[in-house]
Amino acid sequence: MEIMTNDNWLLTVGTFLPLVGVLVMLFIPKAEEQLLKTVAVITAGATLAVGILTLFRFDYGQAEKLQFFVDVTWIEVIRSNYTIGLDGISLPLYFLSMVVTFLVIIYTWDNMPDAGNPKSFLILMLVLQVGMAGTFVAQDLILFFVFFEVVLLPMYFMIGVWGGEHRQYASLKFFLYTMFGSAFMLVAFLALFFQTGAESFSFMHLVSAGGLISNEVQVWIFAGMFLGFAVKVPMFPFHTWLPDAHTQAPTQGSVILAAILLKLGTYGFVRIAIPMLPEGARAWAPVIAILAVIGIIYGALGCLAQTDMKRLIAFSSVAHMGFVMLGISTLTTLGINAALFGMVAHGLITGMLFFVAGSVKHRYHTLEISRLSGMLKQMPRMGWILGFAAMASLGLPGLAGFWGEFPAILAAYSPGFGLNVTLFRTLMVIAAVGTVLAAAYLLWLYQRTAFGEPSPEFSGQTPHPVGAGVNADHHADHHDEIRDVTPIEWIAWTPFLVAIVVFGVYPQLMFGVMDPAVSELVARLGESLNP
Amino acid sequence: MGVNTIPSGWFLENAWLIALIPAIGFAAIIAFGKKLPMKGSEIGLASITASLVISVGAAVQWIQRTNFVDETTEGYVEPVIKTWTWWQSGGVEFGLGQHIDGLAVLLLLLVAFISLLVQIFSLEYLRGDRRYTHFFAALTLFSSGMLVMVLAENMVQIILGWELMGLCSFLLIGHWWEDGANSRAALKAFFTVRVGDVGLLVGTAIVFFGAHQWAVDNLDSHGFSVQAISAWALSGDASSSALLWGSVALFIAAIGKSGQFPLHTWLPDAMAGPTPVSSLLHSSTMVVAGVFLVARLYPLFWEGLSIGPGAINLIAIIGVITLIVAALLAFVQNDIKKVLAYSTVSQLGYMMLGLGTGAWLPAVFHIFTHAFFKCALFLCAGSVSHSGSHHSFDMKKDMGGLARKMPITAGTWIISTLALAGIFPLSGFFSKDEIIANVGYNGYNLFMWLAFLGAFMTAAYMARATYLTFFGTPRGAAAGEHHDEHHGDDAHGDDAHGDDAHGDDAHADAHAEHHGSHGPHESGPLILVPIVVLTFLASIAGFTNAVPFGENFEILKRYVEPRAEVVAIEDTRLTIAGGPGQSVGSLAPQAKYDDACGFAAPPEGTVCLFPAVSHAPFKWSKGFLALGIVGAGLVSSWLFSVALYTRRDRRLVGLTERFAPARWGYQFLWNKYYLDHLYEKVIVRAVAYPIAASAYWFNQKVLDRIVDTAGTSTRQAGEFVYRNIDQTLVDGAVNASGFVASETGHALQPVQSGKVNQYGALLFGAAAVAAIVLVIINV
Amino acid sequence: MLAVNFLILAAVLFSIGVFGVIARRNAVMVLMSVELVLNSVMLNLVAFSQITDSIDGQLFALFVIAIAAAEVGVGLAMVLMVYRNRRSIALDELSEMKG
Amino acid sequence: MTTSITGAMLLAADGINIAMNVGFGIIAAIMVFAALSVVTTRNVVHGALWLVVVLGGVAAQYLLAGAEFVAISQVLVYIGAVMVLFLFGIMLTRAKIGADTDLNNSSWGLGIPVALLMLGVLVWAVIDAFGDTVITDRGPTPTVEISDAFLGPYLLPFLAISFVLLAAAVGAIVIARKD
Repeated sequence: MEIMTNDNWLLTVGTFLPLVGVLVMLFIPKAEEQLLKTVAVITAGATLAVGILTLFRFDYGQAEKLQFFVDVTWIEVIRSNYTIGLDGISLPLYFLSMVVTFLVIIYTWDNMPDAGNPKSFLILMLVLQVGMAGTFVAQDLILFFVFFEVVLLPMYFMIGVWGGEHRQYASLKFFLYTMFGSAFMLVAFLALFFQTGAESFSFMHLVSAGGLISNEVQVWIFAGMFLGFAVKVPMFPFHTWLPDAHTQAPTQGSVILAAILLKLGTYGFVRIAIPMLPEGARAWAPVIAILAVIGIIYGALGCLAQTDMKRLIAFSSVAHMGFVMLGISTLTTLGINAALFGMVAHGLITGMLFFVAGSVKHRYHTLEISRLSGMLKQMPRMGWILGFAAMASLGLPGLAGFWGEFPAILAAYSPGFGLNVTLFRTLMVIAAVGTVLAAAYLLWLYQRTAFGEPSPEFSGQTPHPVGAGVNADHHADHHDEIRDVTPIEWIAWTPFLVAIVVFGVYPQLMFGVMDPAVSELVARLGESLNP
Repeated sequence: MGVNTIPSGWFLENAWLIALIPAIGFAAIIAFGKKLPMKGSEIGLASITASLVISVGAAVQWIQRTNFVDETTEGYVEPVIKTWTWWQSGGVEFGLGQHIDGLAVLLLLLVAFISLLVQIFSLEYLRGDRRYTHFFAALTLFSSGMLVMVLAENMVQIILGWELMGLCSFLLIGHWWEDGANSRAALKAFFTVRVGDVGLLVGTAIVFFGAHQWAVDNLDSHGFSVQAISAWALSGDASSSALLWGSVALFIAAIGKSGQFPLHTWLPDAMAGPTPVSSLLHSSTMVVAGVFLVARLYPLFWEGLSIGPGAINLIAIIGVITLIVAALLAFVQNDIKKVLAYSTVSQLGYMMLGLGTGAWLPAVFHIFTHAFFKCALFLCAGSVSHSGSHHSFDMKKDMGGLARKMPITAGTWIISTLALAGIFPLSGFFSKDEIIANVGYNGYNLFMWLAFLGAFMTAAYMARATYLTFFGTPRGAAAGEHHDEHHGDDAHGDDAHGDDAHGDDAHADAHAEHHGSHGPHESGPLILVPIVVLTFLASIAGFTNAVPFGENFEILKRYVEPRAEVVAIEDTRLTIAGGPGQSVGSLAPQAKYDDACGFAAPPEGTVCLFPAVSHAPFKWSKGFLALGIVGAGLVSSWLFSVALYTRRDRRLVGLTERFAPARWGYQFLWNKYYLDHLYEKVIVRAVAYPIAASAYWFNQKVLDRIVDTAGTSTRQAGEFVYRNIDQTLVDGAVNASGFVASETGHALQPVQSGKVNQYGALLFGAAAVAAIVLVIINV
Repeated sequence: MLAVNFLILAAVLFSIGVFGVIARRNAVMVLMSVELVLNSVMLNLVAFSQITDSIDGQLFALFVIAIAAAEVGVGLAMVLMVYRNRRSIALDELSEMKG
Repeated sequence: MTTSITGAMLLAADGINIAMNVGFGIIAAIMVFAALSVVTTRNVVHGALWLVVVLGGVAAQYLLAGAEFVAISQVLVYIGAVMVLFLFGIMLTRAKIGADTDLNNSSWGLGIPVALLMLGVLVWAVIDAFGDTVITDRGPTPTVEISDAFLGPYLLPFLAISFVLLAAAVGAIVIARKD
């Protein structure tokens, strides 16, 4: 794939800028909370600014090429370079990570988790941002792996320190699961490296050389990568860490987890596993598809069984990522495009849902669905936002969610490269049924929480006029008065809401960027699969 | 002969505005509706009015266009198709556009017009409601959705409008969500329709991949385009399985949306919404979306389900079942809106039956006429509950004798009822009779007789409802007495939301000063005007396609029904993927050709876009037969109602006061009393109670139960899976394998035991496994 | 003599050490098991230095010995401190301190 | 003992040496038994003593492999220093001198499969790689070479190690200090 090296400082700066903020914050005493928050916000804002500049400098005419390309020798001895670049596939996710981090940090301004200590919390979040952005720009396996793991640790601490009452268990589960996956992934990477003649770890080399490996070896290596990425996605049998992690994580953690971290896995499939191991991909595609569809139905069933709002949303992630994986497994441009779109859409929508869940928890000190009701009456705006997000999440045309689901279902009707058509068509129908279940659990949730009269437990407090931020951590006076959406929350949420509508109404915005890159990817697949 | 020589005109070219304007209006209402003097309703009215104006213009220009074609060549009138590339992915184009032909024009006109009237009606009906603005926003968005679907040039657009309507119906049915029953009804409606939508998604996929390649090769079009799909279906080289499954899947969607058996149970519950909603969504527009889908893609269904003469097919069967079942149900309702709801379902059954038996035009015609009188009937019901029965819809408890109190409402109601029953010369007569006639003419004799039976029942239950509401002696609120226990009475039909369910609701105050203490009275002009207008149209609309009066009156046949012509594919093709708003001229009308369409594949280089459907000639004999049956239904039911309901009163008052003075008539009256016996005990007990009641029982206990149990059992399944498999098996496996201390431990001690050691275990285990993998790869 | 003898012996020792690390509860015992593992590694190193006629293996073995000494020193010191703080060196009770 | 074994080696300078194999076998058996006891004994002190046996065996094997210097340092460092440290640790942590019931943690069973898995992989790999390699023993390695190597090419690592040791010593003191 050709490369363009115009203003290639952008990516490095955009990726590592948060570290500057971290450095500054290290020298600020814990007590200076406002100052710390300010620095964090400024850092994230600056990073976002660089990201926006990247958006402008990106040449959409040739989105299939790697742009802002940098290639510097890094670890000579293992032939790993510092290779970074951006193309139509990674641009949306790269930018999304910056936006989400920025908004989450803003949200933290007056929704600090109860464990306190904003200093380390914000520092961790900035480090997390470095890891996420790095993963999306890395064009070298070792570099990718490093960033991939860098993401792991801050999230572990975020859950383990600022999480709910079962945080120990959840964080450890999250950590071990991902480590388990990473081990296999690393082995697979090394195997790939040696099988391609141990020349280079750079994606471009591996993409061109990987196809030449004999089939069964490809299948094995792909199996390793599959484990690594599938845990991260997460796909059906490997998903059990997700509900716990999401439920226990602080709101900020859940949002980032849903919006970006889950995408690392799917991105890995699209960027690494499939293009580098075409035969392996073809061999594994049916398995992925079946697991994906199981995930769709299974996640939906899980949702229906939930009594806890946050846990329900977490399970819905399993279902939605199932659609993404289904799209990927078709190995068609249509499907992979849908998957990429679905990633971003799911990031926005589910992130939004987690925000709402967090704020609800903050006000009611509970997420038991049975105890919540009449939200529309007590906090009309919050209720409408929840409804909006729910509608988007169940795939209403005109909102972002639909364009991830419908094309994926469509693509499953005719998968590429001689995959078993009957199987995929059956799966398509099941997946379509999944959309109904999605409607069921989301609307049911909405009907139970938002409609009806406020439960006597919480009524008696009338919705407070918007304003006066809710300040964190006082469990002491349970049931402080129920406020509607606060200004800070508006600031943090509006971009999400706007984006959901904009991408829903004019999906071309994103498809236009992805399509060339994905077409190129699939074309290369075609060359090596049916020459 | 070229495409561009056909006159098109501004309105036809820009018909897409019809759908766009209300959408913008919706946004505007949401944005700053609350601040406006009329709480945003004016925006809704304005936008809908604009749409109506454009629709009228489009209709006029379409007529000109057709006339022009008829003068020059008795040929195919090309629809005005435009398309914008919305987005593209992997070579697949998702477009937005317009596909304006007679059908589209007719429904655009209909929808815009009825929406306008309903909004006017709502101005008064919902005055002071706490979510007045939201209501109008949703109403406007709904109209937009329906119009989008009617305009739709491709399947994706149809899905878009389809789902928008679903959303709005959810919002509108659940408008008074403080009452749990309403929100449940909203949920049920959305969910049931959504079940059908699976068919829509799957069917779209099937048809797309079936038609895409063909469309690209032959038409430079794509597999979503309605036109391309029609041409492909009739081209003869479409795979029969794709046709079959595609049409079946899409028809499932239609079943869900149009409340066909067995998915019709949501429709009556949907009456929980405010009456304007019922009249707009659940009588005249949204529920016909399914019928419209079938009509729009008629070639697909024609080929896929082989709707030939005499061929029994899915659509016809479903239609006729719906027709009978729903009509039976309507007998046992006490809630006036539910009577109308079931009647709607039954009429939709008529339409489906027509489509299923090749009677395309009569079915569309019935959509047209039915919209008027059914909308009028619903608005009448609304007017009654608004100012007559104090927000109750219970005919037995709170109505009766209202004819004197509300003459206009009663008059319009009766006219509309006659129209629905199909009395000459009101609109219902023509449309329903044409359906029945064509069903017979196309060889479906059994279905024809069932349809006659349906007509009989329609007349009967409407007569009963009329009597209960407007005649007899006033009861309950109709008699002016205030009672509030009617909240509990009827879970669904009861939208007595405002008066004391929520004391804080402004609606209550509005009505308190409105007609707080004094009894029933006639409604205000804002309510009456729409009703009167609709009733007037309901009585004359029939002449738009009055077959009995010959060619000149068959306006719809000439302007709405697509010509079953073989059309040449022009050599100089314009690509469909062209710039914004480029009109697609890939098809050229040509001189008259033999009507083989739908029966034989068109010759090379040409396509068919509509099957040659036959039209039954009108026979007065059949007409009178129909009239007789309807009349019989009306009269018998009327007499029965009088006997039944007044007899009860007589029991209260006692016999002698009324009959003692007239001794010589005693015997006669006595006989009449026998007649009562006869009617009540024999006819009705036989017909109404066992049969209809059992049907209703079936409906409530079986179908409804199935829907509910489906929901609950999924939930239980979910719980089961969650508890046993997710938490125990998968999770348990993980825990047991020592990655995490087993969560279901005994005490804290063993649970937390020795994490360090287990890190060790993990480390070495993973290392060993990794080594194995590496070794295996390298071997 | 056959090189495999050494290597297999080393493997056995290693596995036993692994088992000890996983199974033992007492911190000191775990340290001992670690020593087993280290020794097996050193055995391997020496064996390899014999197989490939070079002394590098032995040198590394010596390095490992040094490291092992350091490790034991620090490790036991930590164990001591832990014991001082909480009268016990049972690892599972240790693991509750995190969080 | 050293001398006798070296003598045996001198006798048979070529090929496989019976005596060596026998000696190896015996020592190996003892070592394995001792190692097993280390990880299974119920008594911490006994465990330490069994460990001494294992370390000694290792040293002996070094001699068989002709690495005398390593063997000696093994004896000095391990048996001399490390074991003493261990015993101190045991005493200072007041471990029961007698039998102790719960030296194993609750999930010790997990260790067996893992260990066996390890063993399998290693043995298989080793046999696969060096199935038939024969060590032609060329007598004891002269200590000169080692010293040269240490002060020559391996000087830097050597210094580094020394610093590590120093740091470790200091660190140990800092950690273990009271107050």
